Amino acid sequence: MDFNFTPEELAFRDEVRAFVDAELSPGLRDKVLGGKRLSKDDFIGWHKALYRKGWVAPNWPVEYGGTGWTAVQRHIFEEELADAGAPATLPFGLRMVAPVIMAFGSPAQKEYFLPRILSGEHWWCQGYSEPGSGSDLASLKTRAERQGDTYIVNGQKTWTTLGQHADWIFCLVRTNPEARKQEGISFLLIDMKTPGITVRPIIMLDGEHEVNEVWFDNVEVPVDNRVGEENKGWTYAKFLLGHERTGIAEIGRSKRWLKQLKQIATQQPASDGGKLIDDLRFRDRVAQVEIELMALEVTNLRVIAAEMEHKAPGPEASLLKIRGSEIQQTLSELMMLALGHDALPFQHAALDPGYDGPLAGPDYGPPLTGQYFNMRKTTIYGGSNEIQKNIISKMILGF
Amino acid sequence: MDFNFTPEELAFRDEVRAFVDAELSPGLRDKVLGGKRLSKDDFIGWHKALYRKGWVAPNWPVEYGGTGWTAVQRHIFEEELADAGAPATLPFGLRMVAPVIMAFGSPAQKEYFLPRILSGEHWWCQGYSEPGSGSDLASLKTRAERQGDTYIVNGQKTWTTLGQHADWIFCLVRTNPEARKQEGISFLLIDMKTPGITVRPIIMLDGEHEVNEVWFDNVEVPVDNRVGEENKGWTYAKFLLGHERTGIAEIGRSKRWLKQLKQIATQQPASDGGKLIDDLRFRDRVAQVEIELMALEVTNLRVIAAEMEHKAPGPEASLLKIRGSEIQQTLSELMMLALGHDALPFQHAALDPGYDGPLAGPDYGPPLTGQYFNMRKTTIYGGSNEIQKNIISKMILGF
Amino acid sequence: MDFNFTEEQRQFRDSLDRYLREAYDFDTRRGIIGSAEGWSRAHWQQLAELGALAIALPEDHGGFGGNAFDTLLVMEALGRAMVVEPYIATVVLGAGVIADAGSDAQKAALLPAVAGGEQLLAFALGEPRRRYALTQIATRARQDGDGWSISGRKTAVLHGDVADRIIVAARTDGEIDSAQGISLFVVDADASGLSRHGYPTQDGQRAADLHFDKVRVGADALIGPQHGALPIVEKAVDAANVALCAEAVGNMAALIEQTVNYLKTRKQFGVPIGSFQALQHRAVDMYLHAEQARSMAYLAAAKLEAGVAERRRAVSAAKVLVSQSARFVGQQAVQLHGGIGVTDELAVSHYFKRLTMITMLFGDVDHHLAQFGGQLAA
Amino acid sequence: MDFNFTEEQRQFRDSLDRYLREAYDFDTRRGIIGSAEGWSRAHWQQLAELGALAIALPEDHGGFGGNAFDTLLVMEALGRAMVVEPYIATVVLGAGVIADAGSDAQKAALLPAVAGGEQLLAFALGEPRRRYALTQIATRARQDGDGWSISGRKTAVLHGDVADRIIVAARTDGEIDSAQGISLFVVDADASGLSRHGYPTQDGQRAADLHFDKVRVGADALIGPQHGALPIVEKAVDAANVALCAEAVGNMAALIEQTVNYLKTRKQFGVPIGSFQALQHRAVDMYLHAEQARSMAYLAAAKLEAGVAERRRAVSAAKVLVSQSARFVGQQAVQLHGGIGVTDELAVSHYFKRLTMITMLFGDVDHHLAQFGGQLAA
Repeated sequence: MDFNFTPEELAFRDEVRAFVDAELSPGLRDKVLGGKRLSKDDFIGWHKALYRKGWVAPNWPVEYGGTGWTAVQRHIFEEELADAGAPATLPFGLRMVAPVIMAFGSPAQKEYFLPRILSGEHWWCQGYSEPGSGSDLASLKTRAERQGDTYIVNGQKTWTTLGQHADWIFCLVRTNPEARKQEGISFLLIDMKTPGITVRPIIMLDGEHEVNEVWFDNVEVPVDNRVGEENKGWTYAKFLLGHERTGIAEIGRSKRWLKQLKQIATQQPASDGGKLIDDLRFRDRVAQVEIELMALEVTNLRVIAAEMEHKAPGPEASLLKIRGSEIQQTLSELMMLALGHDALPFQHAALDPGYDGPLAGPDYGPPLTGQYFNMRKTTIYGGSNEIQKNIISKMILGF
Repeated sequence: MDFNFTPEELAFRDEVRAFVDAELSPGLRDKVLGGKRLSKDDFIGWHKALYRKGWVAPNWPVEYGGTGWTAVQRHIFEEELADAGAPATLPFGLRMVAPVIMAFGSPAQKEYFLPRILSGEHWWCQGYSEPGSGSDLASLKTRAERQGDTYIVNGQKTWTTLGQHADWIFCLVRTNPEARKQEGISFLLIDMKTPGITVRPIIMLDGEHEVNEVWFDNVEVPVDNRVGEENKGWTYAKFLLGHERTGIAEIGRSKRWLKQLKQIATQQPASDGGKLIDDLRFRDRVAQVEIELMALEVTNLRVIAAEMEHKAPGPEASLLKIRGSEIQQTLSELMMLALGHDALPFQHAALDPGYDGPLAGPDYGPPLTGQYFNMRKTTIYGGSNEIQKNIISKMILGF
Repeated sequence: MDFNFTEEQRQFRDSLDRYLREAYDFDTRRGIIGSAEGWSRAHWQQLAELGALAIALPEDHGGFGGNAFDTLLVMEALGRAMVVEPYIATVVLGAGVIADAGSDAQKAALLPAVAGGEQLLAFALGEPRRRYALTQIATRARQDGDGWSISGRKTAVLHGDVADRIIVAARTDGEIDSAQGISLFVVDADASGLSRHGYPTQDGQRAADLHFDKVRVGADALIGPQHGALPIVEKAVDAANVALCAEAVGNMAALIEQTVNYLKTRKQFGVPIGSFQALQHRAVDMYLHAEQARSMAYLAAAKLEAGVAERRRAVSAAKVLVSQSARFVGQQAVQLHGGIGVTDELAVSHYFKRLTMITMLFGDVDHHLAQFGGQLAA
Repeated sequence: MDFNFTEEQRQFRDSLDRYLREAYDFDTRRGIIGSAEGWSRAHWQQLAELGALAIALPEDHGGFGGNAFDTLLVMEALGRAMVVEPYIATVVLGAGVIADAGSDAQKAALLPAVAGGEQLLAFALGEPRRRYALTQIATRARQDGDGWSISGRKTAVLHGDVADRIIVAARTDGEIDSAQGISLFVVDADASGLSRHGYPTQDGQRAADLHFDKVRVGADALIGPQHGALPIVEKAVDAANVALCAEAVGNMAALIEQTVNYLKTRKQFGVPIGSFQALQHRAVDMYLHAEQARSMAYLAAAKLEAGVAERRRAVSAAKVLVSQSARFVGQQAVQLHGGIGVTDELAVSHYFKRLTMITMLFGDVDHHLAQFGGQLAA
């Protein structure tokens, strides 16, 4: 046990900091730190900067373009980037479909898709959930009927994050409606430009367009775009879900938010006219969430260390998901509470970069209430916290 | 809606206060307020004082010796007695077996038992739970085999509160082992002096002897001591359980404890050398539980008012049980926390009235930690809070 | 003591509920929120005709002379339907202040017009860079001839952009934070020097930032005693908090009903998700919170006409408990709805947002816990 | 960074666990608690032979020179078995203070004897009518010839009745609450003028109230600098809190294991009660708490040799979170056991009581939250 960085780890941290200083533009940094809307170009620009440095896929094996870092290096990297205000890379290509293609894809799929995921040429989105299948993912209804070398896909996916920008979607589809629900599913890679695909926005409770419905109306997909075997897609789906939870603790961002919360509480007034951070009740709330975050950070490192030994993500990831999401929610709630009556105005336009119209309340105020509302999703998506508890109950406690 | 007492209600309160002033001895009062052990005579003495006044059975119909009070009068009565430090009357005779005898007993049973319950001549205890049947009461195994005019009872009951003092026990016994589990149960009244009955103490986590195991070894019970029909006991048991929850919110005692908590926090030091009650964190904890208790008191009155309209205790009693028990636990926890390191000593002997040996910490200290430990039972007994939530889920929310 | 509503009160509540159920459904509300004005004069007029605006106003001035429980019943009904019209701003705060402290002339001029739905009022209290203390008033009113000149900024004034008249708390004496020196004035919304920046609020209502730049009012604009308005402000804010508590009780009742229905109909793994015990118990916890909140709303309403200390104590206690309940019920309703709960499409997220804002208006949990704790009776 | 224990550490832990599992089961412990002494010299000697007493003491004085993680492993094992012997009093506090600040002569006299199990120490800090602040010391040590005369009262001194020597914090200067003027002395337990009132504690251990009535000690009894012992006291209490955290982690691990087993075997309504989702999720919440607590115990151990501010911050953070976890896990373990959980018969109530006392020793949640919050880094 040693909680101190080695000299090599400190040197690596300096290298990461130097990279971020050089490559992260102040404009983009301020957007992220200020809670403004990010454009497609913002995400892609930063992805390409990481790609040029060879750092865009720390989770990949070196032979495909990964970094070969230790768990501690990955921790340092994620923390530094989050702290500096770098946008997160999107998981759909790098951390969801890519591991599936590496493990189960054909040589042609690997050769075609992996470099394009790495370079950022392809923007991926996820076609898992359907309106009728939330936690019960395997009950999905989207059908793919085989006609020669082609699947004809019909159905609807939902909660497709940033699907409005996507070039490709990976989909779970039902190829055998007769079989038990887990046994008739296949895993398809679908070009979003294929005729018959319609993307419709879902407006979230904060008024933002972040997720979509994706409709498939007789969409033709080459059989070559199926990953692995027909009707074995559920195996690949579970493999993917195991990988999806890596990093889901969102510790880097939470640490940045904690810092931001303290800054806000230092600027906001208390009822007695002093600083809010000096109000004992508010200070205690901040202290409590800071302590929980300290614990989660160590837990995360412990889990990663254990995974390095056992070589596979285990059910402990559910612990990280549960506590990580709760901490994000608490931090966003405290930032909102710090605003007092300034939390009330709904200033949608003020989230656009470059907005210079009238503002109610402080300049850091506009995103905060919506952010609290938005963060309610974190205990729902990626397997709701109730589902995560079922997993722990079964896999760790043995019920 | 009117939250103020009427002049008549105020006059009644004065009458109750005058009665308590006259009848509750300072010695007994100090025992109750000081958390000392109460003897059998303490309970009986107070029971008889209430009996002489005609106030011992507010829940009984007037024809059997009840008071005929309104719900508000009962509320005033309970609150005044608790506040003054009167011991609670025991529920086993007055509020458990008596309503069953009134509703389902034979004329002879009514004539014999009810006056003796009222006068305090008979001390009753409860033979419901068994080691294998906690929440699943109907799975009980104690057998009663009929031989002519006699049942031969064999088996074991447990959690028999104050059974060490009891003259009579009411028991659920299995008279038909072949039937579905709810359908082979009968309700017997058993004289504790009958040969074959053994009472063994169970020591609780606070070191106190409060509950017992009661063993039946070929105990002969006259068939005349069966209440109602053979094998219909489950009906009477459920009737009893509905009545048992009346008053289970324990608001009177909680209000007295809140007062005591404030007194303790005024006497105990804070870390800065001031008074603990002026420590904002502790003060907030006290404030929070006071607010919850205020709400529960109104909820209790609302439920009673609704019951007066519908004439039967409803599933809302489960609400009172859940919140009432949680508040008792919180209050006992805060009293312990107030002690700081003085909570540590285990001073068993100091709970005896008249103890004048050495004392570690303040004189109000010795009962408090054990009281916190003991109060853990309140979310378990009388149908655990989980069972109460099942009841609300089914009966109120309709799941 | 009596814990039942009168027959008249029940009938009044039922008629209000019936109207809102039929005429103010979720889609209607969505249309109102999306309109340029952000509120509906037609529905406001309907509420006037139902007597909802007049119910608790004095009989001498067009009201029905009801009490705090009548207001509570209205607010609970408005909460069930998530009505966005300016009831608290106009009736509870605006008319409440006038009824409490206004001159006969002010009452005559304003109360019947409020009762009839013709006048909208707003109460301008909070200021930029201030939190919840009612004494943190920097806006100044200086004597100017036989009238007053008011200068300062007010923020998050509920329905401040749609009101016809603004009641403004300004300092005629003393420094910020002083309990003395606060006075109230009624100002025409179109007064010269008064500019308003209106905006939608997070919960689909309207508010405004107001800038008073030497706004001139006559001597008759003063409400209540010069320098001595703090008790009036306190009482008005207490009444607003009781109204918010009652509204939250209505919000929660509707939200729990919708959530329980959802749990019973939404199927996963071949069964309704309401068959999962962990979710059932969560729903039970929501119910427990809501019942305790209802009790506190009643208690606070009962104490609204009690002595100041008793009133403030009960109101702060209610606001603490109702806010905690609102937070739990709102968050869990969203959670139990899953993905659909975080979209704009269903009512659930709208209830959640309104409940959230209720917990932050006129003092949050910490503020009221401090206020209550400061009066911890031994 | 490295988040694994060494192979030696794992072996040491395993041997300790094995010994306790075989020789220190619940009935054995019950017998020890019920004995007149309230602790077992035989088991203490066994712990010495296993190296558990020496593990973290300096190599120059009979120790193995281990670090805070070695102490943590011992405490976790002692926690699993609910060992009542005076490890914290003697090894962590007593020997810890001597190793940290004692003279060479003091170290030579005491540390090998502690390591060998021959000497029991106690640390007399808390006083009547005081709470958790370490500066609230009224006990006085007055210069008396070339030695000292100590007078005052100490309360809830862990194992103060069985210790051979007492390390006492006394004031050589300044007023109560002053950070300056505190000094430490080592006093023979049978010194003239020292009277001890020993008693069992709520968690089955022992403690004592001590009365120092002009207790005379020599100049060589002073530990560390005259007047300047507060930093030594702080460090000792921090070490004790880390040890308590580690013990609680052991308590919780055993308690969760026993609770989960109970849920799997106890049947009601024809099925194991562990098949009810609400109870499963409660058990999961216990697990989540325990894992977070384990992380904080590790973090605090890692920071025990860091700079003062960093150390105190980490220790207070750990004590807050571990105490909150201990409270939840302890309460829920009792609850999930139902009636049998509130009896003296099963280990569950004993774990619960120990966990409860751990949350109150050397600062409760509020105390440490205040201490942590006072150092909230921006």
